[in-house]
Amino acid sequence: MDWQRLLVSYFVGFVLLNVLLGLMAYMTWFERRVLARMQHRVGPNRTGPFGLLQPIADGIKLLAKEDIVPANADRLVFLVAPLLSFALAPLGAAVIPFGESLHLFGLEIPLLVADINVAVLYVLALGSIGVYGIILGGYASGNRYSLLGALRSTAQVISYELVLGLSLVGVFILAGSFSLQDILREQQRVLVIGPLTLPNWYILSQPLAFALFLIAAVAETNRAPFDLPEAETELVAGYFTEYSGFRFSFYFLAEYINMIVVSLLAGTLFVGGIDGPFADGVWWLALKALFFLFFYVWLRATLPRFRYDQLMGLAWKVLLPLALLNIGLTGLVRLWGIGAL
Amino acid sequence: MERTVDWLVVIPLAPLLAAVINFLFGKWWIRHRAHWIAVPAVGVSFLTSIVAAWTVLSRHERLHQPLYTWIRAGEFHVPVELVADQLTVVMLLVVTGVSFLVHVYSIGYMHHDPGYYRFFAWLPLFVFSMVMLVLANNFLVLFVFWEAVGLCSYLLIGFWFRRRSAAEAAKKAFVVNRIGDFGFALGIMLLFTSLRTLDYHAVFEAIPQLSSGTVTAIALLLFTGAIGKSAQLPLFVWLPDAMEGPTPVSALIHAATMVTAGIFMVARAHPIFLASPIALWVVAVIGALTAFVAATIATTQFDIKRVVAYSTVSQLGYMALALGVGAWIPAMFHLLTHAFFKALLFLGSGAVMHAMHDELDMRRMGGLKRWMPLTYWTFVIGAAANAGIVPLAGFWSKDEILVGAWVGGAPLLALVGLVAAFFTALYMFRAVFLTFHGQPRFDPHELHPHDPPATMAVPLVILAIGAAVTGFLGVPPETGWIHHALEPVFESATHHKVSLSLTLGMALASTLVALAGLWTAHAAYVRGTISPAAVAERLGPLYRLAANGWYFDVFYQRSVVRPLDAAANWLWRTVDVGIIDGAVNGSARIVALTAQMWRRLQTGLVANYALAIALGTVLLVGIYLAFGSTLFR
Amino acid sequence: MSLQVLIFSLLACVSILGALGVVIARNPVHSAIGLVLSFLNVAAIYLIARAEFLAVVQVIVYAGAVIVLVVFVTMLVHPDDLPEFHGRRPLRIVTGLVLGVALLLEVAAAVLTRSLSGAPGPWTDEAVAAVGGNTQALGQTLYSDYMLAIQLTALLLLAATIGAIVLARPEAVSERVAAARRTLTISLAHPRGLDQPERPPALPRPSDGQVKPAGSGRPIVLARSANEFTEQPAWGEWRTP
Amino acid sequence: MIDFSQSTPVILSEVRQLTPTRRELVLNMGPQHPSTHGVLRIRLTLEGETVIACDPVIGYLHRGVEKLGESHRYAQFVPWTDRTDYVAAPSNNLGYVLAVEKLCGIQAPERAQYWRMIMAELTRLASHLVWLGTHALDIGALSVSLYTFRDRELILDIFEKFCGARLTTNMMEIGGFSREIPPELPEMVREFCRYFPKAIQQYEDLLTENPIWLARTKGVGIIEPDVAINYGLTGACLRGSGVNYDVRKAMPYLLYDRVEFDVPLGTHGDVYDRYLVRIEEMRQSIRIIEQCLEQVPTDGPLMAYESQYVIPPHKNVMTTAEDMQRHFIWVIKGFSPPKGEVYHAVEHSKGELGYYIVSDGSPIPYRLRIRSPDFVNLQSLPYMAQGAMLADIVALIGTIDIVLGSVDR
Amino acid sequence: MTELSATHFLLLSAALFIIGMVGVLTRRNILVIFMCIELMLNAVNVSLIGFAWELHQLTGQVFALFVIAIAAAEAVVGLGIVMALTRRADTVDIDELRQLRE
Repeated sequence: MDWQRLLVSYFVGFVLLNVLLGLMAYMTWFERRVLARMQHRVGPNRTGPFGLLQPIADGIKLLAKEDIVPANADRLVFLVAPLLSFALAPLGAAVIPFGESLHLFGLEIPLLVADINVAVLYVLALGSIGVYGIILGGYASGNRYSLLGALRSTAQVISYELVLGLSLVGVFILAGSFSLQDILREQQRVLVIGPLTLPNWYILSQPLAFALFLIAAVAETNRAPFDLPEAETELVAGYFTEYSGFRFSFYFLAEYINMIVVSLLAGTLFVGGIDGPFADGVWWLALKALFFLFFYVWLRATLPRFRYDQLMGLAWKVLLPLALLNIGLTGLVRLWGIGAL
Repeated sequence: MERTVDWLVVIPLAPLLAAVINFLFGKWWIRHRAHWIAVPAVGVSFLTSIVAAWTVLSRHERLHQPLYTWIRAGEFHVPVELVADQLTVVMLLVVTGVSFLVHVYSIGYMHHDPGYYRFFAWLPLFVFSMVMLVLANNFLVLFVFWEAVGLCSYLLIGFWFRRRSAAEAAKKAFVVNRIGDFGFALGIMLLFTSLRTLDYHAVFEAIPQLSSGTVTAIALLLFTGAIGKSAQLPLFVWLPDAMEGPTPVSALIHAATMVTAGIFMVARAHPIFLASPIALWVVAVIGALTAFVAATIATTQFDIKRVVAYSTVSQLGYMALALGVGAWIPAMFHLLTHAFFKALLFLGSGAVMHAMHDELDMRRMGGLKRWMPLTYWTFVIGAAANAGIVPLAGFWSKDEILVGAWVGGAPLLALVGLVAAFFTALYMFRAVFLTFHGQPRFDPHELHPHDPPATMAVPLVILAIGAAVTGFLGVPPETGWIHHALEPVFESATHHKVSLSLTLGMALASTLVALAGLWTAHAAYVRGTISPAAVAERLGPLYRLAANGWYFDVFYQRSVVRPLDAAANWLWRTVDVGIIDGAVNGSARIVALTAQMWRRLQTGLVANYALAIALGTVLLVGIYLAFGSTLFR
Repeated sequence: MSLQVLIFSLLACVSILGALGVVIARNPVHSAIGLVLSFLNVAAIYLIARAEFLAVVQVIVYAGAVIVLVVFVTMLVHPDDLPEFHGRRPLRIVTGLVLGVALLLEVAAAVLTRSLSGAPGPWTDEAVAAVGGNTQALGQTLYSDYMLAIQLTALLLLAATIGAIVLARPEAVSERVAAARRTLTISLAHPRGLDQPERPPALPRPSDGQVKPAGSGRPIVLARSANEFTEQPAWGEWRTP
Repeated sequence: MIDFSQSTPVILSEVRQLTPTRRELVLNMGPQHPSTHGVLRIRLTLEGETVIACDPVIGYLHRGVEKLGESHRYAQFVPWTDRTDYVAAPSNNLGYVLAVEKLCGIQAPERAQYWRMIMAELTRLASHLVWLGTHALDIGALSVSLYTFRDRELILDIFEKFCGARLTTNMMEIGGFSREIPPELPEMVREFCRYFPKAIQQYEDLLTENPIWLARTKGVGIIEPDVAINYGLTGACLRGSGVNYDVRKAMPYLLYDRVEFDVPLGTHGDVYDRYLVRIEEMRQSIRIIEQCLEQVPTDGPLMAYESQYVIPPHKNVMTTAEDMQRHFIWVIKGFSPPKGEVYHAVEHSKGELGYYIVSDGSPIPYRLRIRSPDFVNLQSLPYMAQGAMLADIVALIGTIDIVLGSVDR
Repeated sequence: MTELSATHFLLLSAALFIIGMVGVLTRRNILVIFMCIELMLNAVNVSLIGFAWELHQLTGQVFALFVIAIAAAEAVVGLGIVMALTRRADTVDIDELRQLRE
């Protein structure tokens, strides 16, 4: 029997992957359009209605571009590094529950690739492995400046990964488990305080954790105010300068997939994922994820970039202490039985 | 009978305090005002001695004051007690009296000396030690202060320690004294081993129990201490060199007090000596010989202080002679009188030296009578007293000794004494004529000799009076004041009946001898009828013998000092360096060699150490598997 | 050969290959990649042994942090000549290998002939599932029997971080910058504050009319004519940084 | 020491081998770097993140403008002036023209002077807008540049309406304006003056209170007033450090003494202060333009035709022989101003732009020197860069607001 | 060899440990030695997990957790030392770092 279950989960995984890739492509389009609107301009509208075919056009362009491998580069590592970060990005979505299990032609298909009991830790682990994509990419391209760029961005990712992990501990304490399924079930319980009946979303009981998670997530994916490495205007070279053509796009696409996965995760962890006022369903999750994605773009349009030392200072001197404080508080709250929250 | 008092301690305590204060606070605060502390202290001590003397002599009782128990080991008990009987009191008077005068004299004499405070620290310390020696009631305490006195003499002789000769002289004095003390210590130890106690009274009562051999040994050993301390024949070499110290020191220590300690010790321990006639005989002979030898040397000396020093040795010889022949009281009487005129002679020569800007050689003096009348007259009185001219103190005491010798069974020694007396008169008046009479053999314009100031002159006068008067203490020779005073101490001694004719005869003989000495001196040095040089020429070897101090110094140098030196050198070079150092360095070198070998193993490469660890683990696991586990069994 | 053993031996072979890669690779970065590969497979093996928490922790801590640090240091220490020579120590290599093989044989022998000596513990699969999974079970045991050990490890980690910071701290850059400030650069203009007169004395507050609060507490002074603020610039002590 | 190993021999600060283990990282920023406002190349010596030495390398855009000035007739040089600082062309023209008029002793008619003032202030706005846009873009705020360039278009339309060209205006002529002012121009400018304060408020809302913007600009690149004076800085860089020197106030030219405006001064001399000063300058320029519009006589001569150095009026050239002959000589040989030398400074948007002309009586100037404010302000970059972070360099380049055309000339 | 038992884990652990040891003994680059040490520590973890698996006890896993924590601390300090060392001696070769010998 487990063969069959294995096959089903494999199938669901395959579907999820494709959906993700599609979403990723249209995420680029979404960002450019929204950004343009914010900057008083129109954005891509030539390729197909409202520029919808733009991502495909970009894809083809990148494919056509010549893929140069610098002379003194470490060939093998140079080729593998972008693949590594591109491959790891979508894996995070495997643990996100997209809804109750479907009953299609006699098979019970759980809309969840794998419900492992250490789900969120698994996502964190992927995040920490993802760092190799950056550091090996920087090292392999041979020139010293991209190496230093790689070191700087790895340092940034590692510090914010720490903040990300610690900010989620608050949620784990309340939910009592790492598995997203349990966390979701916890959030679906209705919370009654006096006259108000509020959904037991963790954004309400863990506002600080939510804020920390969001900031850390933005920093982790090298977006908006934290996109120092990509700041081509400043540094002579980020870690991906020597990359060109489709290999170059792996890094960018990986970034977008990461953004989607993180938004989904934020949706599930803090705002009750598929749980919505009327009928629970994946569309609620999609809506929330969309809001987070919009938030990403919104940040990119307005905020100037952090300087490197301010960026690191923020992580270690501000966010980390706050995360620890949050853990302490939630622990105390949980300990003294106001578990009703 | 005995009376316990509590004020007796003042006598030693006052000078001790003075010494301590001057020593501790002298350098920075007291400095040139040291005498304001020392002189009154010795004064107090002198007055207390007078009181003590008065109580002892008038009530014929022994004063006794226990201080504290020094050693209590099993039945061996050494209490520190002060005991004053007639003998002690006489000594106290002499010591404190002369000390007081010398202190006053020193104020003037040591006036510009940078070590002024130090001088007035050591001098009271000496007085304290001497007084304690005299008041001691136990041989051990006696020995301790015997050493203390030796120390003080060393410090005072070497007062100007920066001068090499003074330092050498101090060292010589101390070493020679130590040789004497060595015998003395053996004597006390023998005494202790045989009698188990060192208390005077107990010892004197227990003497008859001892065998005569032991007693003689003890007596002789004790006497060696006296020889060392009182500069008797073999060990007198240090006294002439002790002149390097300041003159008041010589006056006090090397004339009146310390050198007499030996004589006092023998007198105090007379029951021991009485118990061994041999010892007495030895004492007498040595005393006579010393007197004769010292007298002859004195006549050949040109340094005024050395002349007086040898005269002291000679007079001490007389005292020893007296003790030897059993004339205990005359010996003490001579000690008393000698203290006065010898101190006077020393202080006089000090005054002369002061005036002549430290010039001591009599050949460069002469005719000082004109400039220094007071010094001259006092010096003459001293010289006359020493020579034994009739009315003065010297005649009475020396005469009694000669009578005692004659009667005591040693007529030969008496004759030797007479000959020595002739020489004494000769060198005394030679000194007088050379320094004070004749033409000045120096440039009067350059040097302006003058009488010393009051602080130095007054003591001279007092001592002069003393030298003149003290004789009459024992005037009716056998029955004088001194004899009655000291009678109770020596009542155990046998008394020889002395016929009047013997006394008169001896008196006449000694006077004649003294006048002969005077006349020859006058002939040689004033009238010039006898030329000393010619006499020296004719006597030749004899003269040179006397001039070189009977070659004792040379003998000691060659027989004792040089061999010791050589032995020390040999020991140092071969034994210490060769054997001991050799062993130590040798072992170090061996260790270095082996270390060099092991060092090569320590390559410093971390990897090698890792390999070693790995090898270790492999072996351990192998051994465990082979033996520990069930694998192969 | 049950499925588990098959997967286990597959993963084991890959991790051993990874480990060999670490030793053999000429370039330390390649050996780091080998090490990551080996650790990931070991993590997978932990999953087989149903120690999920350990597996994830292994990935996060070991693969994700420690080796990243090692690669970090390799880059910082010697970015230029990374490929490393294999050393001229044949003797050392031979002895190393010999000792290795010897120890391997000994241990293998011991392992193969071992006899079980421990008493089976309480945490069977059902018990673990009942509690809610490996993490929950581990949590319970950790915070009951091993409470002291946890606190000690916490202390140790704290000490380690402080130690590392102190050790790796480069020389204070500030002095170096101050020193550099004193050196002359291309700009032939001001010799970098060498003979710069110290700041002029404080300026009396200009009349409020002229001060216009511009941004975030920072005022702008509006000079009406050319002869205002001539001796003293508008650089007053009352300025707030 | 000169480092010949580089392709172009560059005078270097001595590159030091710090310690055997730590070699300094030398970074080449530019010349084609996106944020260096043209072709400035900076050789940065880095110690980790901190800048140890910063050596700007210029000359990539050097066209020898001054040399050209010495081989062109006076009137022919005007088009060159607006190619030096191509972002604020009219001000350049104005500077040159005023210098020549001063040399020749001509005085443009009042109406022309007013219009010159309006055009100068409009160029100041245009230049500041370019500055704000690129400055914000460098520090990361993408949207601000879009807004600033949108508003700059309005000014360029005015220029186009006035002289036909948007960027290289070449509008000023010696003696005034030869062409008539288009009638709808004043209304366009007035309409712009009504709209622009709202736009400035938009920029302020985006940046002034933005915490990240404050973090990136406050306390960065501080120049003390005496250092600024010693470096010879002018314009917003100088006023940012609180030194009150504005050519329009100090040596009023044209009719600036008739208009009422303030000179903003900074109090801390850092990037943020210069930003505030320039924003305030924009507001003051609007005030000036509005006053000029009120005071400008609606009709009156635009050109000082009476002077013999000025080109004769177009309509007379065809009709009167004398004018036609003078026009012919003026065009072919050019007018020859009196012998002597002159220096005239203008408050350009970047600082004090000065023209120094030496004439030997011939129609071609003997020597023409342009004192360009950018070149001088650039010298302060190494001073500010000391100890700054790498990311700050970009902010520093933005704050001194240089255009390589006028730096290299 | 059919059922998965602790022996498999122990064999794997031994293999990894030996490879690590050989690496430490033969390699000359400090960082590679460092990685080999991490490898050895990991091998120990594998054996711990093996026993935890076989004896159905969690103590093995708990110890493995502590080993990981301590290995992390050790790595941090070790790398700190390597950084400080190479800053002074400018070499990564273990054989050249022999100052302690003198």
